[in-house]
Amino acid sequence: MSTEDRDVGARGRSERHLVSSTPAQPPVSDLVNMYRTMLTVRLADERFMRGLSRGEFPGFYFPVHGMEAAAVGVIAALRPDDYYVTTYRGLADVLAKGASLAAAFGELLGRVTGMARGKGGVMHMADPERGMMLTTGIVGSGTPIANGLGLAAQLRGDDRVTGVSFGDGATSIGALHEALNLAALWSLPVIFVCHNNLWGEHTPIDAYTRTGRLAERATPYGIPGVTVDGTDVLEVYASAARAAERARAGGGPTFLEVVAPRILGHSFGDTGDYMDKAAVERARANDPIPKFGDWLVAQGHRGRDELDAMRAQVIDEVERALASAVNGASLPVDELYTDVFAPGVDTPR
Amino acid sequence: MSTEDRDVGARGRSERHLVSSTPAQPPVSDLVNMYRTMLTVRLADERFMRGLSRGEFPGFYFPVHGMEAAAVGVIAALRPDDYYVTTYRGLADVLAKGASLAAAFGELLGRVTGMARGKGGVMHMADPERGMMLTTGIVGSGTPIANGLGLAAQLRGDDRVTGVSFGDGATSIGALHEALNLAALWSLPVIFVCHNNLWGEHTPIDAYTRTGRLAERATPYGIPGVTVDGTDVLEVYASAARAAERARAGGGPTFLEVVAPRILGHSFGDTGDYMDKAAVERARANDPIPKFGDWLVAQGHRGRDELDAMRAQVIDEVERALASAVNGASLPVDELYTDVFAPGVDTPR
Amino acid sequence: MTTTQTTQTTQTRELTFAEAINDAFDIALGSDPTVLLLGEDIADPPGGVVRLTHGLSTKYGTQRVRATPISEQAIVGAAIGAALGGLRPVAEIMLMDFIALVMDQLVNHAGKHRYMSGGTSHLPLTVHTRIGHRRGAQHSSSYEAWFMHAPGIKVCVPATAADAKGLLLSCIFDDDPCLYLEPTPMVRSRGRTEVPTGDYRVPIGQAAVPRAGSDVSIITYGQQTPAALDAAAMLADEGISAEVVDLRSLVPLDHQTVLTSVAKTRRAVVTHAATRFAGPGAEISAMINEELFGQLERPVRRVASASTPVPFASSLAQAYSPDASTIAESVREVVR
Amino acid sequence: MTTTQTTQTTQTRELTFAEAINDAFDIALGSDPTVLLLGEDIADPPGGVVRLTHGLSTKYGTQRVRATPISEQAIVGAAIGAALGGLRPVAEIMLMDFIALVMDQLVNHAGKHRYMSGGTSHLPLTVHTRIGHRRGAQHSSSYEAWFMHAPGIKVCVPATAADAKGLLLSCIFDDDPCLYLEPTPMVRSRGRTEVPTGDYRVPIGQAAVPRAGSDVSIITYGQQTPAALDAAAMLADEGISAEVVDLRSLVPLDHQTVLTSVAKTRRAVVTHAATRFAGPGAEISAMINEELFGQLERPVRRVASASTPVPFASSLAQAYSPDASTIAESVREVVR
Ligand SMILES: Cc1ncc(C[n+]2csc(CCOP(=O)(O)OP(=O)(O)O)c2C)c(N)n1
Ligand SMILES: Cc1ncc(C[n+]2csc(CCOP(=O)(O)OP(=O)(O)O)c2C)c(N)n1
Ligand SMILES: [Mg+2]
Ligand SMILES: [Mg+2]
Repeated sequence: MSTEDRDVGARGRSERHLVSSTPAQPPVSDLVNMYRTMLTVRLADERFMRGLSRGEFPGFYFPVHGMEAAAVGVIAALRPDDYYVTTYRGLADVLAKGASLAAAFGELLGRVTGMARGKGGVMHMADPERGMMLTTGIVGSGTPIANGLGLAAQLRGDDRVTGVSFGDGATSIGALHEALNLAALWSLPVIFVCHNNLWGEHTPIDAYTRTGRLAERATPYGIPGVTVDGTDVLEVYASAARAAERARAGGGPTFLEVVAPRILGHSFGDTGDYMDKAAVERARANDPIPKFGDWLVAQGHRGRDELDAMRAQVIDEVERALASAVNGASLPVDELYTDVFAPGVDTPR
Repeated sequence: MSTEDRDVGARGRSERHLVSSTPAQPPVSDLVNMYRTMLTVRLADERFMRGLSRGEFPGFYFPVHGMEAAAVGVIAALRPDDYYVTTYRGLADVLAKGASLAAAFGELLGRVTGMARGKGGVMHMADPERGMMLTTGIVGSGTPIANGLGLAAQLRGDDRVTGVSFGDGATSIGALHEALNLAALWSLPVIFVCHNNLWGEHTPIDAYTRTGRLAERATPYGIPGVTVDGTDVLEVYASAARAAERARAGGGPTFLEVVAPRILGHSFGDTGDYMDKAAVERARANDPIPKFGDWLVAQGHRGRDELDAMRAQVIDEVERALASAVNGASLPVDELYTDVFAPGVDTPR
Repeated sequence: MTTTQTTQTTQTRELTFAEAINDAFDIALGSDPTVLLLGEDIADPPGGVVRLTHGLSTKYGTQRVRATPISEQAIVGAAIGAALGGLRPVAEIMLMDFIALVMDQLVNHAGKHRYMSGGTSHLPLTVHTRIGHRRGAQHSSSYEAWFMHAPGIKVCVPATAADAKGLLLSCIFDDDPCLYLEPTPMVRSRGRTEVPTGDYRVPIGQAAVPRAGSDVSIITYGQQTPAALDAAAMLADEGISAEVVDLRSLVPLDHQTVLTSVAKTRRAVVTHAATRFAGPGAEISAMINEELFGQLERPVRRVASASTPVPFASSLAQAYSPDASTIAESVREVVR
Repeated sequence: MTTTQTTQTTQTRELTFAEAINDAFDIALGSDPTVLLLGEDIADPPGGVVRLTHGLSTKYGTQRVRATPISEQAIVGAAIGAALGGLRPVAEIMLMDFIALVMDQLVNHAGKHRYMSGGTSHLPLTVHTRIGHRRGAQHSSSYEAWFMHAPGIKVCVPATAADAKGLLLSCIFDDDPCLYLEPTPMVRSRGRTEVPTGDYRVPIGQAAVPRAGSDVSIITYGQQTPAALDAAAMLADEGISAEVVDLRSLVPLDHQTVLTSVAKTRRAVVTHAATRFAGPGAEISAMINEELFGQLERPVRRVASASTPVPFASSLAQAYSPDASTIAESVREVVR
């Protein structure tokens, strides 16, 4: 986990990140919490897909395997009262923002125990009490909305920051560009977090753009464009902390490209057999979780046995949360017609 | 009309255009034709607005005063069979592309003699026989369409180029960015012509973006972004000729920012009283038409008396074309229901 | 069923339709610091291309009355986010044709958010735009029917200055996304009528009956309301008593007022400036037929704009939309 | 009124709905060099996310079967431009919810262009997309009613494999912009039925009558067609003879077939998977009432999805859309 410049290895081009060599580093307890969150995300992700493959429950799902550091590193650098907007591939963001495993599983399964009581589902996990304000299933559409959250904070004069994550493929969507221009113009406290996993569904990045480094897209708008290794949680944390500091101080938005190559298919059931095997193997070998775990051990922050114990605990938590969701009640049918409008306003029949 | 680098003076920043110093220069007869077209545009624009103010006819209109060189310089560098897509502020483009004055006035007035038989009107002048394929009234929406024309030519294997003009304000629209990325990816033979008049309706450019030079927006997509002085028709011509050559040779798109400060209001009836008076006066003093006329005389290409005679001729042409439009018939009312679908397909009643 | 309904005051002053809208914005901005206006060219000058927000950025500052780039998606997205962040944003989109650019933000995001969040969050935002301009195919359209078929969005279309104010204030202070549509002929009209002063609200979802009658019900809204009233006046001279129902809101739709009127008159003509095919009139006609089957003397008639793009040529533009005499002619056929 | 109509051939082979679509693309690409396919992930692999274009980029090359960036506006814009440039492009938008992103290109540009150009140019393009997925509020919607109210665009929704092929080929070779909608349950279905080989066309604007009956007409299209047929079969056991009209096209709408059927049965139930309020059924119901007033035994009923966002929870998703028994129940009420 050095913090010098390095080749992030994406797309075989030499893309060097722009992070300075003086990162913020959180206290040890926070580091351990970050590790624990990454582990929780990983185990929840794996367990949910295992349930799907075994037929424990029906459903669909967008894996976050491999992007644990990318998601957790950013959100760990934010405050609990900061706002966040994410996508269908949002489990890591949602858990990092503090949502409970049970509420997340509940929503994935469409149960009353879900954070949206099962009405939103896989692509719409939101937990406004924890600042997880909105999850969109439409590629790129969260970015203009993040600006509005940033604007609300700016007008109120509080120093809340808004983060919004989106995939690399979302950089081809017009709404993002409108959002970047507006965020720059109004110096909004927004961090545009591009989770670059080098794929948009079945299409590799080189097949959909000639842009070398996606963060370059931000520059002409007057927004700093930073690219970091998304498998290195400390590097991600450091760059997000700088972006947040800048935003809080009124310095405006940052575009943070977090490169973490995709390891699995686009969604559960997609084997990813069209992906280059060697590249996938390289990404797998560069797993952010053991990398961070080894570092914690090497630094003497935790012992190997402590991490093993933590793993056992998290497995247990995941298991119990999933069980609560599987056994959770379904919404009564008359709720079909509620929540279209405010209570008391009739839904047209 | 030198071709060295110069300060285009836009927005008080030092913006230096990127044109090399070896421009193509057309034969004298073409130069004179360009001058004649610019003059025709100017006189048609003025005459139409005079008709509106005098109450000769009702209507609305978007002046092109001051952008004659910007429009004519680009289109003169294209072939007659090249495609073009323009906007509501399209009279200069449309006439430069070869449409008749009578058909243009006819459309502005909604007469059967109009190029769309009066059904499209001011914002939708199209003359597909002359390659003027589509005019949009929606800011920015022509750019993705231009890509399709470029794609058609590319797939057919002919070497037609497509030009698409849009205002500086259109650079804030998402569709443009989607179009730029796709054009670059597919190396489409498209020239994105940004008519930068420094205003989007009542909003000056500095109030809607922090981008210093709009052509910079193209760079991250892998598209050369060129900025030229839009009051210097030879400079515009030279850069457009290079862009066209590049596109024809399979080199892909160019973003050509043509800076020609707005002199009048946004539309007929807008006095532009909110614009900086000194800036308007500077722009007025830098009128592209006398500038080019003086150059033609200085070079000995035409005498002053010849230009004066041309002016008298053009005034006469404009007058006769406008009269033909004013006296043109209106479409019979049953045409309300035709042209919704192909002939023979009923319009729902 | 009410013609007007006042929450706090009965004092009035004479305002144009546009001034009434401006007054509503002024009152909202003045009374609630969370109200925020954003849109292209809405700050002074010019204070909106048709001056609906004139003077407001000067009075309340350009932080709260914000001119934006030409970025419709960013505008509506910012309004959604601001609503989510606790404000009451009002976004101006210049014309309803440009609403086509924001269908994703409006329909997929604003309209669905309360539902998708299981009621844990909601979006108190207003988008206002203009319909019925006469500027050809891309600047004149009326697509309110799309939003009747896009769950989660309320739709209001005022026809009088008082309703313009009262509905707009209701939209701004409503806790759901509201689409507020201004008919261009009214926005352009110079005539002044009485408008209650202060924080006057017209409840969303309540139709008005600006003219009572017994022979036939003319159901309408927006720019066709005065046309319907003119038609009713013409018909009165012929001894036909027409009741005019001004819906004012399309979502929620005031079924009760419509059905009460038609149950009484047993004849209905629905008229609007939106195109006919699959327009708002289709729902209203279908609903009347469902609820009053067997009680009608004549089929419900729809009198609407041609199901074509808006033509530019004035000869066609005249024929495109129904006027008072077209409405009257349809009424005669129904009453005859 | 025809159940099927063959232009050149009567040979058939058994295909799934998805295979029939793939076959239509294959034939179009093979027979006309101006046909061009573009959309996200449509090239091999995977040949479309639901494999509708599987194998085609391999066979015809990635010049003519082009995968695109995630840029819906650029995709539809490119299709419009390509059509203007003399090609017959077919753009795939993955799901109809994403059509919200291209309303400007589709409605303002594709739909209005022939009219705005005074008939001097036209746009032979097809946009195809999927409706009725079960993936929550932003991935499952059916907005075909918007396009019934957007002049200049034809709308087709096949319900059988043969119609899927025949309508798609008609759309591709039509000279107007066509929106072709694939109901997800059919796309996913593994069952094979007879599909004519070769360049088989089903005329746009002609309904089919897959089941004749005398007591009631069930008017439907798309994924509700098999539900309506199931309902008709159930009702037959109870002695109720239901005729099923599968509209196949919504624009142009085959008024004649609908009216002939309802004039005979004097009772109509309209059912669709789109939401009820201001949905396609509103137009159809209004039209039937206008044309057959006084000839109906009962009011026209609409049986449609709830006017809510599409819920995720399976308990609600079940209740959201009507099935065969819901339809049958409505028919019983109308016949009783
Ligand atoms: C506007 C839009 N177009 C298409 C889709 C279908 N889709 C869902 S995810 C996806 C790929 C997105 O790629 P990327 O942005 O890189 O995010 P990732 O899935 O890799 O995390 C696509 C095309 C969508 N949801 N929204
Ligand atoms: C999408 C869209 N938004 C708003 C408008 C209204 N409008 C018409 S012209 C214009 C200004 C455009 O500025 P610019 O692109 O610089 O072109 P210019 O008018 O200066 O030539 C605006 C906002 C529109 N036509 N389309
Ligand atoms: Mg990706
Ligand atoms: Mg401009």
